[in-house]
Amino acid sequence: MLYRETGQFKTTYAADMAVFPLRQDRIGLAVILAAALTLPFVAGEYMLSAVMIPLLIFALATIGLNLLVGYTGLLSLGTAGFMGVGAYACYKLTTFFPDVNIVVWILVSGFFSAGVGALFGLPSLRIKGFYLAVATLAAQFFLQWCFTRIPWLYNNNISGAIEVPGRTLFGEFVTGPNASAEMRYLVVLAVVALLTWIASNLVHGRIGRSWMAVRDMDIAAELIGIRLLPTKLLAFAVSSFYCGVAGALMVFLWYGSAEPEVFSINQSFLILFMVIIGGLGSLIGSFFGAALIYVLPIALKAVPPLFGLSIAAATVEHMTFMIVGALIIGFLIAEPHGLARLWQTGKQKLRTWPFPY
Amino acid sequence: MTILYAIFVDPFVQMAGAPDLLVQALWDGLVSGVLYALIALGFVLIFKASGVFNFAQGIMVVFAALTLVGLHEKGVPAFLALALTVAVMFVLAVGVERVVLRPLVNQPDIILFIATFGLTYFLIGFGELIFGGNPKAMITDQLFLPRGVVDVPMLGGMVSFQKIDIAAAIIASLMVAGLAVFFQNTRIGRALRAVADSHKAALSVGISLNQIWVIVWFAAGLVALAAGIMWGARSEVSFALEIIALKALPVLVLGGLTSVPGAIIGGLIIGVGEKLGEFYWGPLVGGGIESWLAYFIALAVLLVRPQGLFGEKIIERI
Amino acid sequence: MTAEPPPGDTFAKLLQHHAAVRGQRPAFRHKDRGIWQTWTWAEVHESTRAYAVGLARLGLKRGDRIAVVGSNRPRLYWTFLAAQSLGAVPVPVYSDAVADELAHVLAHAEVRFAVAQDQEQVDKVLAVQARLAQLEQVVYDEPRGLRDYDRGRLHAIDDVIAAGRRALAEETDATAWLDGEIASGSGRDASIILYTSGTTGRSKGVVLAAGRCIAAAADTVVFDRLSEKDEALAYLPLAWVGDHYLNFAQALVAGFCLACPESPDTVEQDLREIGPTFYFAPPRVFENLLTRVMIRMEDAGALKQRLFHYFIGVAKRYGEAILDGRPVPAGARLLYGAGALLVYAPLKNMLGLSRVRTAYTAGEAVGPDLFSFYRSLGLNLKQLYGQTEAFLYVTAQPDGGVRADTVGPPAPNVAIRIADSGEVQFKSPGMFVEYFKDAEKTAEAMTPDGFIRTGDAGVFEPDGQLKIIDRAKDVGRLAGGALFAPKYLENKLKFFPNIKEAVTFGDGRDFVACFVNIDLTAVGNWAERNNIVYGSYQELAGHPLVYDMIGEHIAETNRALAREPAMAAAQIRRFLILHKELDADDGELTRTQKVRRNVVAERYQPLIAALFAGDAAADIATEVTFEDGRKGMLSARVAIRDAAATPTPAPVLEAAA
Amino acid sequence: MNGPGPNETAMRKAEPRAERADGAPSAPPGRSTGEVLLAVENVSLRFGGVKAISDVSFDIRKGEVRAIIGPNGAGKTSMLNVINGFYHPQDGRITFKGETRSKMRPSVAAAQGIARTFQNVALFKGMTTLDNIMTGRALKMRRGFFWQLWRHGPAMAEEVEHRKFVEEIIDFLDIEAVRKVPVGKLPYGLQKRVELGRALAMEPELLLLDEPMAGMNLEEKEDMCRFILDVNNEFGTTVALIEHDMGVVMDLSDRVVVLEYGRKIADGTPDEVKRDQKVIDAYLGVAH
Repeated sequence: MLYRETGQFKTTYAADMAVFPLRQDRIGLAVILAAALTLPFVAGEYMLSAVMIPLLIFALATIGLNLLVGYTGLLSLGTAGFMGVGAYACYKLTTFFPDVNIVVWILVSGFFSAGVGALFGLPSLRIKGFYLAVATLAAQFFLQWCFTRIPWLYNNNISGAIEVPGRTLFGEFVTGPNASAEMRYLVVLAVVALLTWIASNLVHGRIGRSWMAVRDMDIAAELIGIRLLPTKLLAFAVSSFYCGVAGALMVFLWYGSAEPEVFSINQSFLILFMVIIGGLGSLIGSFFGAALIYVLPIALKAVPPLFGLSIAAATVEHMTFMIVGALIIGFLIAEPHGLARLWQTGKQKLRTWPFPY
Repeated sequence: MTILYAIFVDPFVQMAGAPDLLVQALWDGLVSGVLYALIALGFVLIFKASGVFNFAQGIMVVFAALTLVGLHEKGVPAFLALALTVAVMFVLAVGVERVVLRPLVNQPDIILFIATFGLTYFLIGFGELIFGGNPKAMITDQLFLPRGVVDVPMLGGMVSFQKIDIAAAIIASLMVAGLAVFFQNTRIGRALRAVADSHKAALSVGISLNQIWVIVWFAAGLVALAAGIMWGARSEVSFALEIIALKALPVLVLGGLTSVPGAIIGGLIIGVGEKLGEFYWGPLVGGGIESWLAYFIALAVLLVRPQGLFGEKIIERI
Repeated sequence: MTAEPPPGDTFAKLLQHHAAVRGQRPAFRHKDRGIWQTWTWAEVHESTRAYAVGLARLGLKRGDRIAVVGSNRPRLYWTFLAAQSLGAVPVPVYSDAVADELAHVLAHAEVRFAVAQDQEQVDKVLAVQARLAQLEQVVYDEPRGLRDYDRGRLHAIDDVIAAGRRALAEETDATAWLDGEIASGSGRDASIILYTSGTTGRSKGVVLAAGRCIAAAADTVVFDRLSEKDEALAYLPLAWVGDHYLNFAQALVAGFCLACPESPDTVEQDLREIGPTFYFAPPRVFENLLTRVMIRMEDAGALKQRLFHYFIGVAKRYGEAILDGRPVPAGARLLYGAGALLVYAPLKNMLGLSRVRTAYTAGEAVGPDLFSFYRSLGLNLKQLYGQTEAFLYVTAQPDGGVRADTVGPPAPNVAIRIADSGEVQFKSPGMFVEYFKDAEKTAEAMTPDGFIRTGDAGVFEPDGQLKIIDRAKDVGRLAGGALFAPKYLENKLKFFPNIKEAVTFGDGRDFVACFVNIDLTAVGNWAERNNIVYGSYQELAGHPLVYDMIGEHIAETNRALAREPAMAAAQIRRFLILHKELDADDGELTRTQKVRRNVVAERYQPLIAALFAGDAAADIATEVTFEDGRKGMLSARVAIRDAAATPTPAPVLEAAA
Repeated sequence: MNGPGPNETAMRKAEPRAERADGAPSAPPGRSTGEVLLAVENVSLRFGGVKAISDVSFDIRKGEVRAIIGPNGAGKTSMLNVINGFYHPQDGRITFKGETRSKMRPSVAAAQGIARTFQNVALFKGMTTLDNIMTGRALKMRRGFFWQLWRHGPAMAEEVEHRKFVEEIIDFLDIEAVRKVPVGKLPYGLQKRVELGRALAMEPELLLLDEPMAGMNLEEKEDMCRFILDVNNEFGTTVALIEHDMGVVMDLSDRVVVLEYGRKIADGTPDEVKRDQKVIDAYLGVAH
């Protein structure tokens, strides 16, 4: 209904291979970006720091994992571990060189987790599928163990947690206690937008195709000249880079402080749910998955007070677990390909409106 | 040089020095190995029969134990509670088959794998809701499980064997033997293996897929209950158990996803390896390596044999 | 668009003008290799000059005829321009023409050169080579499969252009020589010969002069406010006057961009992509489009269907009024606005017609409800009446003055009169020079005082719009003296989606009877919904329930005819449904699907006799050519039915005119 | 050799290599320049106890269409896998373009110019036809990782350049209509064509075709034969062809090697092989 595709023809291959060939999609994207930018002036403190910032951060981590699971077909349960590496790397970097801009360190910390990710990606050449899940589980538990056992990582802080120092960007406090929610939100938004754009570029180009080739049939991929190990390692590295940056953002711009417990195995499961529910192999699906899995429990908690019935916090917590569990099963039955496929089908219906097909 | 010495030589010196401590560590390793094997067996059962990597097996252990203890707390006599728990596990098996498996029958494995995650979350929430979240003591004496310790002087020192551990080892071995016979010789066992190879083929020869899956999930439920009881007896019944259930993964992978003997031997290797590693090498790096050592052992083996110790060799046919 | 005279009296000069004035604007597009390859006016100008010199090097001289065979391709249009630059005369031929037809045209026009699109067309030309004494060179566009052919008299257009480019670059006088050739071209030169697929007998070569073509095109460019920003999709045959006027001539005058589709069967998709602002289609295309829209909507969900039909109803009531700018109640305008957002705009978008500012249809009468359906959606669809001999435009409906049953007032600078025989005669700026090598037929077609006989019978309505009744020579008289206009009756029958074609007989008879061809898609769909089983077209055509339905359609037509005093007596009394579709390959239709009456009358003589003898059924055996050219006999027993006629009141006294 | 099957005569009529429309002299069947492109020397391959290939030697000359035929299970596909470097033979050597090797990794074989299609289509189901063929260009695309991040500058220029090449292949194989359709949705015949397109995108010197016409109707077979012939004539690509349809083999190939139970039982021109008694026994089955 909203689409007017007539007259949108392509005269160059670059236009034909564009990520958003239709003008209406470009307009939609612009509207979303504009809304995201004006949000801080409109939304309240709670909305920003408890909903939007975490949602964007989880979306970034989901994109990272999606690059690995959705695009390259390599199952990983070590996402939280790699996020932890990013967080601690950023913490150490900013303690050694406090005057360097914090956003730089957040991005640089991604390279550290990329290195670690690639290291734990090495076994992916010989082992596949569930077996590979074990290799990444090894990474998860080993990293989690390091975060508690190596005091150097958290500057020998007796509580074992890292306290985020105050850092400024353009004169405004961005991290630490007196950083305003708006500033933190804008920084997170900028980083996530940039990295999503880069992920989109990667996925639509030569590298994305070789990843998908390895996912769909690695034998055929190898026979047409794609070297499996470099492709898989690159996938692990890029995916871990995204998780690392997400980890750094989580600690510096959301929690403000963090104990090792934050980067537990449950976090890895949570992000894996987001990828699956959002839709394997779809960037926009990652945003949907993160939104659904993260925002839903918050919404559920807000529901009972609306109806005036006061339920004990614990019960609500248990109910949330049950509902999330039931939802995951229900969702997989309804649409195994995730929210992205629902979005795609809806868009297709709009494009062929009023006709059915 | 001293580091190399500390890693490669010193632990063995200690082992020789205090053989009884070694035996004690070995015994503890064996017992936890047996319990890992029991949990892994639940995974293998379901994977062999339905090709589903049932991640919820871990939580089923906790859920079964919790149900047993919860019922007992609510005044139900021990053995009746046991029978009721078995019934609950059966209902769970039927529910899972009807709600989760049937609609997702020909979806790719990863979708079913994630569905079991959903089941895990559901069971956590449901279990906590009904029986409360705080840890509970296992009702060992009501079930006439032996208590106390047997101390055996050996090799110049004293090695203590928990009676409960002995009972656990015996029960586990009985279960394992029973399952092995069940798989190899009974009609249903063969049907299970047929279903595992190919759903379509099994259907074509008239094996009722739904029936098989209920049986398999029920059997896995029983194994989970047994594991829950044994594990609960050693520590206490709480949701922390779920993380320990994760340890079954390396056991499975080590032993090969589809072989029952593989699960047992894998369990023992991991159990012993972990205990020895923690006991002798742990202090070198600040202890607590038990949490990740199991995975590294499994990883090491996998790099040598990508299909695990007992799995069939994967031949790529194009 | 200023009305000053066009900057040149030949198309070659116009090209020079555009290259100078709007060199960087797109001139030609062609969907090829996945994207729309685009050439600007400057590029076209440069390539065409090189192409002209290349052709000259191969021996093309002023006055020579050069045949162009193929579907719409930029390079074939450039062949027109290159030939015209040298004063040679392009002769386009239908690409789906059978070898025999092709041979006749090429031989008659004594072409020395032939430009073919691809291997298929080259093979056709080579197959008839023996009968073309003057043919010297053959040039082709797409090289696919031609690698092993004999290189002697066969060249690729790219090679010709390259040779021309080398000559222009190296030889100093080549440029001057070419400019001289172009400059020496004048309005009086023959710019093109279009062979009309006349409904009777062999096709004739209509010679059109450059100056006249450009003058006519300039008038209509102003009439429809066409500018360089417009886009048109050239999908109709190159050899048809419609394509040459609307796409080639008007593009060269207005400077707008001409897009060529990827292949004849991707036209629908290419139409959607380009989204042309100027569009022409014969009524049959609009008919098929409407039928397919309705069939597709039947598969939509119940809610969507109800919404669709509700808003189509709203459009029926207010659509045309809004389009013509007539006053409409505010509430209705709001409702139409909602309809536009929900149904009309998306529908036009799906059909590729969203950006169309002016749409024309011509060639046959348009059904009133078909015509108003498209106008009610906001599509500015108008009618025009024209002929090859007039270089298309004779009449054209202006924006706002549009009616379904007329073809509009005379086009700009066109004089029209009705001869006493009822025949429409005209004199127009674009009228043709002569029939090539056929002075006798040229004299026949012209009146002593220089008017052209159209051969169509028509009458002027009070509002000055011409109404075409029928072919002049087909207009007859019933035995009782009443007027019998077969085409007029047939068009009324064909407005029903189920009737694809109809042929009426009545001249010199007591009453009117007719043949009917059912539309396989529409009737097949109707049969499916009413679960009527049929194995073949013939079986469906003979089905009694189909006869009832067609009978009902004829009864309804008779009721409409009864209301028109001149036509009341010509109601259709008896009819039969033909067992096979009339087909151009069997010679029963022309290339543009018009009925060849004498061929049908002579081949189905037994059936006509049975119609008027009152029989209940008749046997017929006809020769049929199958798709791969083999001939076969098809015999059938065809049922004949009476149709319900509406008794006409006593002839009402004519009010004093 | 069973008699000429119905499709054999149809094949001969549909694609006569000899005559052209206007009688121009056609290229002699198989312009093999005699220079050996690939030599297989005494190759043996065993899976555990199973001897898939035992001591087979033959060569493929540059520019020729070499057929490998034999009853099912004769080791034909295994031989291709060895040439491709997918299986490593226990003994024997393979010389490709003068370079001898016994253990080769598939990606290296691809880099040297060996392309391959599979018996039961191995396309990337998650991608469209265009992406599948573009992936075939993986070897030729050089733009580094950091340019890919930015995509718009040189990386896009490289994509466009390779897209043009792929469009030529799409036009050559007449699959323009399904350019943006996910390959999973295509009918079998079209999938085979897309796979051939992907192999051609690698601009191979040696093209290994594993039963390219399995499961195709007559018309699709004729098209595929025309494509293979055009590839051989126009691009000069050497073709190694595994095919069961004797009509196709006789029509397309210059020389034929016959395998049975992993052993070579005949090697020569189609006519020689057709009369060879051992080959007839292999196909008609004689008690060994």
